Amino acid sequence: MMEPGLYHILFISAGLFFIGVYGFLTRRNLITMLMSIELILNSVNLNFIAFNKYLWPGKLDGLFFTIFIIAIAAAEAAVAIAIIINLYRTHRSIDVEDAEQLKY
Amino acid sequence: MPNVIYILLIPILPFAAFLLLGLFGRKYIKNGAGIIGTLCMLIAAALALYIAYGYFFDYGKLDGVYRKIIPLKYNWLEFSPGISIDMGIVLDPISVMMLVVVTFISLMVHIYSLGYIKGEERFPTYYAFLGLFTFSMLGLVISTNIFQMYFFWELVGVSSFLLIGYYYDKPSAVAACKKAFIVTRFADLGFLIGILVLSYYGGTLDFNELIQRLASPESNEFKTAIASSFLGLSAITWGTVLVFIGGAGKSAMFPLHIWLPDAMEGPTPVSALIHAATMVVAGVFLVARLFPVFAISAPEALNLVGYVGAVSALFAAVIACTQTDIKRVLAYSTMSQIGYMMFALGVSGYGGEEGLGYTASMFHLFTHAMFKALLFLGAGAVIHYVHSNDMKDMGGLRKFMPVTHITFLIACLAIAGVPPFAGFFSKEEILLAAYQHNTSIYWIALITSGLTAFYMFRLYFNIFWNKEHHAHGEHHGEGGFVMMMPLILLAIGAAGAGFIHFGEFVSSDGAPLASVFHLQFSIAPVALGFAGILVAWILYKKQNDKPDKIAASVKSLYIAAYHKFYIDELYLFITKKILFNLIGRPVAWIDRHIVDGLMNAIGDLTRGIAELIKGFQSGKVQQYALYFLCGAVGLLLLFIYIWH
Amino acid sequence: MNLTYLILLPLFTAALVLLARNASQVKVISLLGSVAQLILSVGLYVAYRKEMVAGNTAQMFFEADYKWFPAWNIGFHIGVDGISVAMILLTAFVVVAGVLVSWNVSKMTKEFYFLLILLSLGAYGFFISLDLFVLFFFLEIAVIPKYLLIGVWGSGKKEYSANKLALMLMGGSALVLVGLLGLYFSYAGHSFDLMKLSSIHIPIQIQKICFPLLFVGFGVFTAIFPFHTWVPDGHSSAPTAGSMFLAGISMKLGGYGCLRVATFLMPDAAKEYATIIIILSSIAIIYGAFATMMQKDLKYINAYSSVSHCGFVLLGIGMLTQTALTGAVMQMVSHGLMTALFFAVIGMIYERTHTRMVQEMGGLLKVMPFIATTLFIVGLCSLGLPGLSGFVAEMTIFVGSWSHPDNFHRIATIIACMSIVVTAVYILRAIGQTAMGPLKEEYSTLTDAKWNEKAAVIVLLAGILAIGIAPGWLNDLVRPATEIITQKIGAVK
Amino acid sequence: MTGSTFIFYMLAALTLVSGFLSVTSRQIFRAAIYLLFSLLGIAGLYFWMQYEFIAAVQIVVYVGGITVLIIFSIFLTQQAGELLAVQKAGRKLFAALASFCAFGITMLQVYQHSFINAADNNVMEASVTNIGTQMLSTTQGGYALPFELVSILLLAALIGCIVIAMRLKPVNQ
Amino acid sequence: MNEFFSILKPELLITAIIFILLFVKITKTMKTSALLLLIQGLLLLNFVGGFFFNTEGNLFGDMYFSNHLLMMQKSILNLAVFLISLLFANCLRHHEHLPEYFILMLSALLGMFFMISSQNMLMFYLSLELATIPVAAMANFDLEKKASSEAAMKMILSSAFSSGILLFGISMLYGATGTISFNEIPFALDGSVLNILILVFIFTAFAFKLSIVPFHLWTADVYEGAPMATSAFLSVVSKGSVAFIFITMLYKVFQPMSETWYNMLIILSIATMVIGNLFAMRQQNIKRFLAFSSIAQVGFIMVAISSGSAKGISSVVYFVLIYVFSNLAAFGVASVIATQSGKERIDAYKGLYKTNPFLSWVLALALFSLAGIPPTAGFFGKLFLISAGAFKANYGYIAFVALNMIVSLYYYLVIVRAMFMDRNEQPIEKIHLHPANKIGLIICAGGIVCIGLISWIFDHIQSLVG
Repeated sequence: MMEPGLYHILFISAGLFFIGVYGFLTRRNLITMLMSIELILNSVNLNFIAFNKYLWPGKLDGLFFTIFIIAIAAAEAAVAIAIIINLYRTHRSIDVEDAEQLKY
Repeated sequence: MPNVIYILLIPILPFAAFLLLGLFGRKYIKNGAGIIGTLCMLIAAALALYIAYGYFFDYGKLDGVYRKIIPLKYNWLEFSPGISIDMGIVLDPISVMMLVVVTFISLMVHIYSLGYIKGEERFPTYYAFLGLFTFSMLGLVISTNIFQMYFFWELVGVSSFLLIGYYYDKPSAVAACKKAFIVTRFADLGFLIGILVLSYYGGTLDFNELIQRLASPESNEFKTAIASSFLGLSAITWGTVLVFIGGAGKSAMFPLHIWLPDAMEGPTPVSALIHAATMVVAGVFLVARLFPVFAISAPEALNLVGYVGAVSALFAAVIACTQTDIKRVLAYSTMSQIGYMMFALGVSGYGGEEGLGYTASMFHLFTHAMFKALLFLGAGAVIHYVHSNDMKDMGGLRKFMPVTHITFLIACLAIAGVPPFAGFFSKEEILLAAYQHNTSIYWIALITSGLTAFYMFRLYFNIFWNKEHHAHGEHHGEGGFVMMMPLILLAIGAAGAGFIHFGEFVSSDGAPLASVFHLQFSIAPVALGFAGILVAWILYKKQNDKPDKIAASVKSLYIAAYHKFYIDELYLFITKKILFNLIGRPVAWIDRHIVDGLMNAIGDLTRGIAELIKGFQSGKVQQYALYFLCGAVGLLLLFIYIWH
Repeated sequence: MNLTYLILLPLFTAALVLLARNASQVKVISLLGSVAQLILSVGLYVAYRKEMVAGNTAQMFFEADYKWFPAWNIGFHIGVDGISVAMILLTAFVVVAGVLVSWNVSKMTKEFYFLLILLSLGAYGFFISLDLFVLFFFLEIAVIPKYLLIGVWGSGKKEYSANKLALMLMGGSALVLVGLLGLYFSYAGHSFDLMKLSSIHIPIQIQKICFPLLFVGFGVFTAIFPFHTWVPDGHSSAPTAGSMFLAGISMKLGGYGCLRVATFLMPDAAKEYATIIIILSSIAIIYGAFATMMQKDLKYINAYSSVSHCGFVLLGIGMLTQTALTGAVMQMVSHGLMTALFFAVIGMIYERTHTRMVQEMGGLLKVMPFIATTLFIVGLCSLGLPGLSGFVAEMTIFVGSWSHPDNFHRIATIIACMSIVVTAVYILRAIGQTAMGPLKEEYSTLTDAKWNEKAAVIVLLAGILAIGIAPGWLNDLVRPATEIITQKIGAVK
Repeated sequence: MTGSTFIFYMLAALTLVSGFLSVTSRQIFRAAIYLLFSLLGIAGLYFWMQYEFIAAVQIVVYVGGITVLIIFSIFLTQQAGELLAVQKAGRKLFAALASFCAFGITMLQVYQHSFINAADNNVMEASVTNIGTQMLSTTQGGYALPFELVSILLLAALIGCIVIAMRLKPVNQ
Repeated sequence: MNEFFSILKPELLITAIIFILLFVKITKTMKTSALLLLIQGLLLLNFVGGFFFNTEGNLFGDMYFSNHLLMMQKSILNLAVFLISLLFANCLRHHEHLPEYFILMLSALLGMFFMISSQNMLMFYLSLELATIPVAAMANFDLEKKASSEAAMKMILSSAFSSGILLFGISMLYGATGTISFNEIPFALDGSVLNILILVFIFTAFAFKLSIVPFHLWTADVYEGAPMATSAFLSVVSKGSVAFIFITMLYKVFQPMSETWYNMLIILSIATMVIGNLFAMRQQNIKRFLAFSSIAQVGFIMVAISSGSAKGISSVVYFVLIYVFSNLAAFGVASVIATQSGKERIDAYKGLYKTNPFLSWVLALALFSLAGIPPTAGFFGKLFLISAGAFKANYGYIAFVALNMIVSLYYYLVIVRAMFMDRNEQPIEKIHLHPANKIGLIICAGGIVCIGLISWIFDHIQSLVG
């Protein structure tokens, strides 16, 4: 095992990213899909921090980006959950496959 | 020189009558229509005679040669410098002669029709059409330009169409007029292409220049035209042959003759005017007009003219022997006589004594106009009387229609070539010309001449002798003075026209040609003529069964001839089966199903694909994301590994 | 003479039509407008004539160049030469007749006339524009009125036909568009200006791409084989005036475009592709004629015959000789008048008999002599009878085509000539079955043409006869223009 | 292997494994808890990289905020203890394949790319002071405008949530 | 400070309106119909205000940038929102959450303004989210309707997924270049393969927002389910703004990679046009139909973008302006009809002309404009798009694009045909238009007719592009 560095973290973040993507593509429950989104966003955050730390420590661009992503994620999650709750009211279900009336 | 206005008035007057009667006839001048038309025609005829007199006896000759006078030429449509349609007037022996013939016969028909068509609803229309026809025919004969001739040629065709279809509610008349138009139109295709060929090599459309260039071996145009050959024949030969096809169509030469018998569906005076005396000789006139080119530059074409004429003459004569519809008999006889004129041209040479055939042809044209018009008008009177065209319904009419009988007899004698009637002289000249140049044509002509006498007298006896006529309930006599007068005038013409020394006025090169008359030469044809009359006498003077027996003895020939040698059926086969079924129908089908089908198929295909791929829009948001991802991956693969 | 009046007048008329209160006002306004336009067009001809006599040798007369989208180097550049004047006259005649013929339209009269005027506006604009963008603009303006005219006021499977027409014409104009862009970028400073483009030598590679695009694109409008199938359907479904405009004006837009844009600007490619054009147009001529022979519906007969007749236009253009080009223009004018009249007559007959099937008619000459006589005349014009316009045009094309000394052109000419026989067959068949023959019982009470119909017929007949009897004026009008085109072609080696 | 390395690998394993479990677990509560662990692992990684501030934010916002929100919403919409519905095997396979492919390509490119290392000169301390000053600065490098923007976004999100989630009338479906 | 206000004026105006609305909502002082009038008035003021006291400049370091072209673009978006407030008056009039609805819409608009003015990736991302998240909420405003919540769900999830990928791309970009500033990135791009990966990932986000195939699948579902005004907002304002920033992104930020994105645009624009057209052809729901038609329109926009020239920019801006009028008119008519009769299927439009000639003409004009038929403005718009695309002399491509116009014409004509030609026993009965609707439709129709013919407008845009 070697000394962990940028590439290790990039591996983790990319792994987490695609785990999130996989989850998003396969989970049928809307809330679990939302969780997958969170994973995706977190992996990106990790990327930013890692780049900031290892490559561009002269400015805090990556860090600020992360902070703002976190804020946006919160807002997005809030709206998404509101929508999901409303969907639950209208559909009596939060299974994504139950909401496919609109198609073709 | 006469005032050009006078010459111009000759065609203009009938045209004016046409406009006047055509536009206002139906409503306003219903009763006066005939008078107006006839008056116009009368003036025109008088002017034509005046011009003819002036031309032949006053100013026409220059240094002993009848020259071409062009008093008027108007550039009507210029295609390119040098090639233009000029509307003009040419006065030369044949055009002047034709002016006289056309106006005279037309006048006769106008007068005759006053009685014949009287009381019909479309009386003004009839006169309007007659006016149109006369105008076109006159325009044709005075053409200075080959395209001008084509112009009037077509107009003549259409007025013939209109007149044949005069009884438009009769299906047979409709069929006949269509047939006439289409067959001649088909021939005109040849004429048109011929014009294109000749004009291209001649570099002009003007008759004079065309003849000057293409009929003189020194000119450049001649050399190029002779040098450029197609299928072994020179361009001039092709051009003249094609032009001749046009002429053959109008003149009902074999095998383009099929329209003529059917054209008898028109009113009989119309047949007399158009399908006997004037329009059908347009083909002859056309060949005569271009005669120097034929004779000097395209002897092969001239030969063709000769043979086609000869074959038509004989062919028509044979058929005429078997027909029972009197107008059809006359129609075939017309065809046969025009065959005479045609082969007379075919056996002629250019200039001097060689040009005898040319003179003879024109002479026959002239005399034929007289006696054939007379025959038709006479037949018209007969038909008017018995209300039938079929000779089976006739017989013994000599007592009831004496004037008709006598005039008809004169005409029959004239056509049979009995001296001293007009036909004799012209026919003699033709036979002489044929004898001098082409013996095989001569023999055909001789046989035809015998047959002519036979069938004409078969007709004559069947109408006026044979069985006794059982009078119909109502009798209205022979027709009034207006119908008799033309008969008598024409009979005078038919009897006396032969004594004109035609060669002095009309010859291939304009120089007078002494009339030759060989007594010993005339014996054979006259004898044959009499023989024909005799046979007809024996067979048809009294009602008997000999004709049937003879018919039975040569049954197959008889039946074939009776059915006009099945040429009509052949045409029908070609048009109905081949043109319609093998070309028209498949083309229409292909258009709707393949060409259009292709266009529709593109539409259907698009819709099909649209339906096929609708599954992508499945409504499943995860699937959307999956496609999203795949799209991104696809772009990555494409641009990182393939495109980069 | 200010050419903008030619556009402003229809625009004004259209606006007035929209403001009109009732149907009769609409009709009167349209009629007055179109007659004024006719007078204006004749005035244009006279003015043009005067200039010509005065020795003006400019290629385009009455030129004007207004600013329009200077960012794209587009200008509202207008001007006329003999060809345009001829086409404008044609349009004016057909429009007046179309307005007259539609007098009985009772369904949405205002809209109907509005669209008619709009359609004519497109044609006028097209013929006077010297900027290709403007030309394209007017070309497309005319499509939708056609679509609506057919779809709303048509008969039969009108929706299908309207769709097909709109789509195929737009397809054609899509090709035109690409071709125009090719030309646009081939000019150094990027220009759509026809005169500027004609002054340079467009690179041969560009020509080779753009010429077929433009020719086929415009060709679709003028029924080039095999893109002619909108013609029968479109014409047969359209209302009378629609068919008249469609065949009389709209199809001419294509021919004009082929000549003015494709051939004039790209003579090298025109020579290169002449063989193909000739083959396609020969096919169209003879194929259209044979297809016509089998039709039973009068409108189909005329529609297919239009395919055949428009084939002559393209043939004339493909031959590239001055006489043939002149003939092509004459054929456009002649066919425009003739076919408009033919459709007008068919419309009148249909209005009375409620059928267009020839075998269901018969003897109409008896009850409606005026209409039937017109049918006769127009049929005769169609088959090229001398004294009527068709003869002049066709003969000019034949003579022009024949002046190519090689066998290929000659065979094409002969094939084209052959069609005059086939034309005779189908025209006589149609006339024989409709106007002639025994009169059917049910038609014995029908009436003849009314004043408006008579007026329409007379207007168009006047045009036909004016060309047929004295073609010199048209010839003199068109020849200087075609001469410039031929010179350009001749300069190509 | 130093302690730091060990910790790193532990955190990495925690993050990835619990992340993976959170997207595969069939019990929604467990999934949420796994998510929590994964997020904590990331927070740990931030600590490990000495970005304490951001680690703290991570814990506060994610662990304390979003995860709780999610758990609330689970309560609101789901009978606890019920197993989650399983996606079709085909979709799973295809999704896995596509994700793995994308992952592969990404990693390949990342590893092939030699990132420029500019780490040698002036390191900016990720201290709260620095962050605070920069966040509210309106000059070059200041983040006042994004800050305001986010505030509006949060306001809008708030309003949106209220309208959507707070329904006055009952629905009869 | 004066300059600060005049540079930031558009955003400040919007913010002000947001707060006014918030105030009104909180105090509950107005009835909805009066409120709507107020909103319309404010938006009109806002639109008009966009033409005065404009100053170019940078603010907040390089966070914000504005010039006259951007102000023009913002004015276009302002106009669109104003028109939305007019055209959807009849369905919004009775909406109980009217102020919230407009707050969300204006927040999104604010996001768009910042987005097109943004000078770095962070601002871009934030404003993109600001322009998206409120719209997702707006999609759910038909609270009772299943379709509405489904649409909102699809929208928020898809956009979250898409922004995840975008962020991943941005993070890589940050890693590779060390900067998030638009001005610095082009110089830092090194042409390595990773750059392509970055480009693709960032590109997908635009593709998602612009509904470029195959990232378009959410579009139709969301348009269909969402309230009509939201769909209109999405299809016009949202698309237009993204198209603007897309140009900046490609022309400026990824300028060194122009060849790659040119090819990418060609492939995707073909796919977009084809798929959009094919799907539009078989639609029966008018909203869904308009969704696919807007997808196809984006294909045309991409043609112009691919040119990479100043003409490309000006023709896109011009086209968006025209598109605002055309598409909003279409949505407006559809909304009037849907509100009044509840019918959204194209079948129901049969015989519309008999009963509602005004609506039919407006819709027909709009459709003709969308199809690009003269004399409507759409003709000029589309022609300029294609002409701009032809700058690269890729004639095969241009021909394909031009032929696609025919397919699109086909389906636009389907509706025209239904309205004018098809018979219908029970057409939609006569609809009484709210005056606001009528004014809106007249403005749209006027715009459709005039914008093309008055060449000054294009020249003005062109002069702004420089």
